[in-house]
Amino acid sequence: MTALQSPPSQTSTTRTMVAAINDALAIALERDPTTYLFGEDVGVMGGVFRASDGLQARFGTERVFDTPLAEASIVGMGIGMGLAGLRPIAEIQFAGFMYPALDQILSHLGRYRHRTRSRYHLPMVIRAPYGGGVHTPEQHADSPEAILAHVPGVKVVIPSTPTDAKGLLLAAIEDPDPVFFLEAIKLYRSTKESVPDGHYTIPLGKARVVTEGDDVTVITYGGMVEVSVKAAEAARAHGIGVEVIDLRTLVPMDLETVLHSVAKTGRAVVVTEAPRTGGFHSEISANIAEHAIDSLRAPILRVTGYDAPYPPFTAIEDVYRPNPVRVARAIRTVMGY
Amino acid sequence: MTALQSPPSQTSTTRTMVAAINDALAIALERDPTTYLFGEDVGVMGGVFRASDGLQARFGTERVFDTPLAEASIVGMGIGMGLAGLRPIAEIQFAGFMYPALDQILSHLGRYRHRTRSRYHLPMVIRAPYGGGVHTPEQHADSPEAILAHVPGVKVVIPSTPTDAKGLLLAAIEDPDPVFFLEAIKLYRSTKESVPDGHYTIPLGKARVVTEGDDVTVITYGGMVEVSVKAAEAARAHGIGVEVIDLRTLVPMDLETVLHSVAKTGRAVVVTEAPRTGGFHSEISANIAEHAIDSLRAPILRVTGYDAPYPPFTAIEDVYRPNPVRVARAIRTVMGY
Amino acid sequence: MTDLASAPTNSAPTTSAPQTALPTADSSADFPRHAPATDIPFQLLAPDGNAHDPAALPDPQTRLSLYRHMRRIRHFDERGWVLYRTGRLGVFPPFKGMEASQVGTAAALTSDDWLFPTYRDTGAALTLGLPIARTLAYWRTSPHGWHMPEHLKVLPFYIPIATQYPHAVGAALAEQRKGTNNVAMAYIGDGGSSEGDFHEALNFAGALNAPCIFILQNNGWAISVPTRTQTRAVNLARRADGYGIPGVRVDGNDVLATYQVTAEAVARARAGEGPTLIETVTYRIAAHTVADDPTRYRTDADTAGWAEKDPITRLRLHLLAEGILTEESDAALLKEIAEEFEAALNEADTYPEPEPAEILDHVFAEPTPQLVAQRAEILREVGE
Amino acid sequence: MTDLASAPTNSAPTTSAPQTALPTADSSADFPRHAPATDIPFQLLAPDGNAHDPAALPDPQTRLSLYRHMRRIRHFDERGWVLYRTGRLGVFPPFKGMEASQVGTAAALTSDDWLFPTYRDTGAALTLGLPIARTLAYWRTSPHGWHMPEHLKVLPFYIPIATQYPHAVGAALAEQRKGTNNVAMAYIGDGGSSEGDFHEALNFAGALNAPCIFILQNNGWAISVPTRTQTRAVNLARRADGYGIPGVRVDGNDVLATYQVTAEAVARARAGEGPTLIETVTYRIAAHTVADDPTRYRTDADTAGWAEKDPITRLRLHLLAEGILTEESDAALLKEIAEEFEAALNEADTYPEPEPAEILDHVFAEPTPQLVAQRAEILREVGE
Ligand SMILES: Cc1ncc(C[n+]2csc(CCOP(=O)(O)OP(=O)(O)O)c2C)c(N)n1
Ligand SMILES: Cc1ncc(C[n+]2csc(CCOP(=O)(O)OP(=O)(O)O)c2C)c(N)n1
Ligand SMILES: [Mg+2]
Ligand SMILES: [Mg+2]
Repeated sequence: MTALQSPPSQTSTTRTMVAAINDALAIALERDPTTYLFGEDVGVMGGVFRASDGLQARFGTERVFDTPLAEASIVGMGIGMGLAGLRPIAEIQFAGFMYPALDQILSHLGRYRHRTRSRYHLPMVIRAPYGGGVHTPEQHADSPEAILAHVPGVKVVIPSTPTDAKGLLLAAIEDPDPVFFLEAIKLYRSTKESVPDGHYTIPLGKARVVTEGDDVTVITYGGMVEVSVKAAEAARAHGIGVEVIDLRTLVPMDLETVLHSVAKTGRAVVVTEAPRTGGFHSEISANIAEHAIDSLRAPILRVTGYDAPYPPFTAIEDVYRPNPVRVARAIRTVMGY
Repeated sequence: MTALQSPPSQTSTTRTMVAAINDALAIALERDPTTYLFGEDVGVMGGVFRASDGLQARFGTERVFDTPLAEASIVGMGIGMGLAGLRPIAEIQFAGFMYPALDQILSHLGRYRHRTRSRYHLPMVIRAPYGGGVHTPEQHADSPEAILAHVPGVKVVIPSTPTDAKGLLLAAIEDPDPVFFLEAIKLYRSTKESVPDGHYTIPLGKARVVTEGDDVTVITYGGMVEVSVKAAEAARAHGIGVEVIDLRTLVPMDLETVLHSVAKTGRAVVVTEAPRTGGFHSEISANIAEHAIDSLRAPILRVTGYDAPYPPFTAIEDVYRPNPVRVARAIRTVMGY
Repeated sequence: MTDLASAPTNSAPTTSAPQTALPTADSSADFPRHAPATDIPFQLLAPDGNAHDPAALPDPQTRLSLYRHMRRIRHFDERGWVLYRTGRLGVFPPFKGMEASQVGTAAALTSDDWLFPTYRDTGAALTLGLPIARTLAYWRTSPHGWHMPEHLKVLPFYIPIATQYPHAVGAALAEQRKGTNNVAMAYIGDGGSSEGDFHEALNFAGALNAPCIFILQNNGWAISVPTRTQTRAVNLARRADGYGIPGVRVDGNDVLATYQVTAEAVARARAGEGPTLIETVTYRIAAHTVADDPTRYRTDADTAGWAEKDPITRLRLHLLAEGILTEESDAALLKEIAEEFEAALNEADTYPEPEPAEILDHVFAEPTPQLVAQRAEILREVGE
Repeated sequence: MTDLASAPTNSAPTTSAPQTALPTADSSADFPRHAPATDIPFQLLAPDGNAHDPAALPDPQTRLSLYRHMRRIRHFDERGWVLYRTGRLGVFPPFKGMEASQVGTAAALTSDDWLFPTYRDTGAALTLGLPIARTLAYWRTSPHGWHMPEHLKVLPFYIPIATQYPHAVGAALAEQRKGTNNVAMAYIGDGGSSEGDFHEALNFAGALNAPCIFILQNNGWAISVPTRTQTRAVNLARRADGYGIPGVRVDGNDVLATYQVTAEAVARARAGEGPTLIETVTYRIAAHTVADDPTRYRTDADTAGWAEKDPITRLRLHLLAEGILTEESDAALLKEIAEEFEAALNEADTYPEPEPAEILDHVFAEPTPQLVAQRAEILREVGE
């Protein structure tokens, strides 16, 4: 596990992921007066998931504010604030509602440093809850990270634990370039852990080895980490050693850690909940196929959502989202190859 | 090469790709009165590339019309027309200006059949010029096909010859589901060939083997086909047999043809002009790594654009876009592996 | 709703009779100009049930029918809460207090017209004839709720805000090009009207003269965000003026008023005169959805005034005073409505649960090889 | 342009003095209401150079300065064509006939203000002080043209239409939150005003009271599409009314008028009164870009009337009549402008060609491992 970057304070507090995110936002707003937080319902109400609970009361309506309902302009306005030297943190209420902002993202967010030859740069963070597993309405469970990762000039971070969420979010906010920060809705309150108090960062671009093992490497991130770890535990019961790698950062990707593990295990399974065709799992897979072909003793399997919209039908949505059984089967398949 | 689907008329005419597209549009408008063509500058002016030249004069301002300047609504209005039983063909002036429409594309275009359980379906085609190589201004040379291919429920077609362009476009227009039809700007007028007159279709989902060879498979599409063929010719001069596969259709992908070739050659190189991270090349590569690992004798190499915006700097843009030399080097690398 | 669609409409003074052409630098304008919407919403009935001009009201049968619809959807709304609390509904966005806004507008359509409702507009869809059982199925997140009946052109409630606005323009344009006189109606909220799609759709509809009616239900809130934070404008109907189309501001708690201005707009659209924007000024008395806690962002004082403006009470007082309704006939109506609902609920309970592989149904007309393989994966998994 | 920014401004009768509050159902409005823009564009000078009210004009020095700017950018425009034809410019969108629209608006800013120009607005950027050499470099597609000088807040010309509108709101809001009184100005065309971003930005600016000036240059065409196909509205400044902000329609060929209404809008913004939309009614006399052939979509008759309204001729007649300019001083001015341009062209010619690996520069502050590897690929390739 990567060391935390500033020495965390001696104390720590048990926190859910959403509480850890709230803490990170408060620390950022406290430390840097150029930090601004905005989006739909983030102010008075503190966000639909309460990620910004209490922050408007604490930092005032100038620093933490509600915007009109228009995602393109939430991102676009943030870009303008970033140009003018502020550090905007925008919330998009659900990742599936980032689509109206994709024009701003593709046309501008990643291009400003390039098109102004570094005269301007955008120290902006865009947070959004993503992913399924909690019976949300239509389009509230989308996982569009592959699209964002294909945009040159932006970073993409997806944490899987409260401690990581806090440290990575602070690192994202302090990064000089635009960062997407996707938060698995399923993880917001499902687990708690002891999270260091005060300021610390976890560097972007460094993966985390969650479980060690010699037989199979499972590469994943966000909401699929706990699913993969459960599958790894099940495999261990059958004597299979699974190394689960939590990428944490999709862009830049920590290919070194991935290749190091695959060199050891010779088998790779990639797990995401996005639709199969064109998902980020394919990018991981393609990198392994390009850089580690000699180590491979089995096909690189992908355990993913399917090539259909995430189903708005509660009774069957769990069929769509990868679960430990599916991951375990893939692990068995590559072992038996 | 896949057989054409309706027996082409005996006659044929030498056509550029843009002329072949114009011919396909005219045939579709002629054959099916529910077909409508619209977009920015497609009517009076006949399109900035003249793809719809003469069509408004021939079919009238009701069937072929100019819209206000707003891509989201060009697609969104087309969706509504499709719901109501028409066959809309929308032009987006450049693929880089499809971004404002991505919300309509991701939120709706591919979901209507699914969310209405086939009560409605969308027989819609969205055409757009894409790709670089002709010194266009900022954002006029983008290749966003990976994003479109990641949208469940839509097909993605990219032709590489005038004959294919015509037959695939007619197939796309007659398809009951939404199809993106991306046209490499570089190819619009660069080559001519004898194109059958009258109506014919080329089925979606079938790749074309452009050159046969036993040593290396190069998988590509659109504007990169001619680049890859040039590299294949150079390789042949050195005694290397290169099988160039033109995918033609990204979704659905003709994996069978790809795997068949890789089973023979044991070496694969994928070529696209989109940015590296998350490009559709990675999807091709991941499929090979999943389904043909045992055949592989070398890494799967990707020859692509870079992880930066397509440069608006004419003097150096050719560095960005893959050329025969780069593809040939990749071919040599996998041969020498 | 054919009974209502043909009801006579009186000209509402606030709306959009073309003015004498305004002086303009651009004499190429092909369309008549309209006066901008007034700030005071058009009203036929005062909150106490008194008509400003009795002669201007629709016939008694129409008034009673509108009342019946409001009662019927209010009942759905009330039962919705209960069903949610007892786990028999997945989620539900209530529309209490907005019945006049939804009934008066939807009632001006026929089943040949298109309806593009948001999640808030269960009442509008019911008014146009969406069967209650299927509507319940939708809010139970059953696939049965997404397949709309063939005899209607009602689309499943839209969740991504404002996105269906351009679709309505396209459907309306298609009707125009096909030579029918059907129209399309699309709903949106005060919040939704901040999205770019709203603007683009109104402009497209104006430019293309599409027979489209845009209903902007200004209910004061977008989840926790009040309209005054949403926009500096106090009159959202004025936006129509920026597209050269008529805009009307109407009392959204007066069903006779909403019905009349909508019927006029529909008549104009059918006559080839193009689109209209109607702002219904109303209020979201209840929570955003059954899962929302409005005390986090507003106080009772915010809602207080609006309870008195209840649209059902208003029309009820009027109908009783006019003798169109009696306490007895009202009670009978409520009983009938409740019975209809329970029968529909029973029907909805009989809908079978979906099969796992249904998540891959209806992606393409012909499943791709990829989908065929993925279906096999699913069947293998659920077989385990 | 500090000389002009402090020039006295006379109140333009057509604009936006708050009316007596209109009657409104929503008494919560915090901001004053404004009268909608009139259809007749505000004008100070008639096309023959005569002032409607001589007392309302800015001082002679300001008038002369505006004339000088128009002359200077016209020279750039004319040289642009020649340079393109001789292969010394990559592409160039001419703005002939629109000089009053660009100069009068940009001249109301100082170098502390933000400018977000479209590809059409070379003239506006030059007016605010963008060096000619760098501007030429931009249109030569040299990276030197994209790095804007540190003493200005002018952004590189935007190609994707309307997308920079929300950025201007953000920059303006940042200035407000930082407590400066700097403003942001963003340009757009009649075509661009159909995009959703236009609507969203105006609404955000109104709601957040951002000091932002939106210049909508209605030049009659969006490539081949005339404004009457673009929208049914004949008065685009009216759109402001839908956001509760002032909208002004001004004669875009009268530089004294564009300057005055813009200076007023800037003054309001600096005073904390928020945004303004200004529609400059003008015409694109030339082709869409140097590569466009307008005969494919319009006839000479379309353009004929506008040649007579040339903004430079109009002010020139006025200045000559007033004795502020003489034929001699005009000739001297032209000579000076031409010399300045040729010197700048020589400077631009000295800019070195970019290195191949520059395509990967400036993606992130620190190149990622992927970019480091890709740079090595490029260097290997060009080394071959
Ligand atoms: C594009 C998009 N952004 C955000 C949301 C989340 N969301 C759901 S309802 C809502 C508020 C909508 O307010 P309004 O348009 O006034 O409609 P109302 O709920 O009042 O009927 C928001 C922000 C969404 N569904 N779609
Ligand atoms: C988002 C987007 N869509 C399309 C284009 C292609 N395009 C370039 S200029 C233009 C017309 C713009 O017209 P208008 O806004 O009136 O500006 P003008 O050229 O008249 O200054 C179009 C369609 C673009 N650059 N960006
Ligand atoms: Mg609302
Ligand atoms: Mg224009």
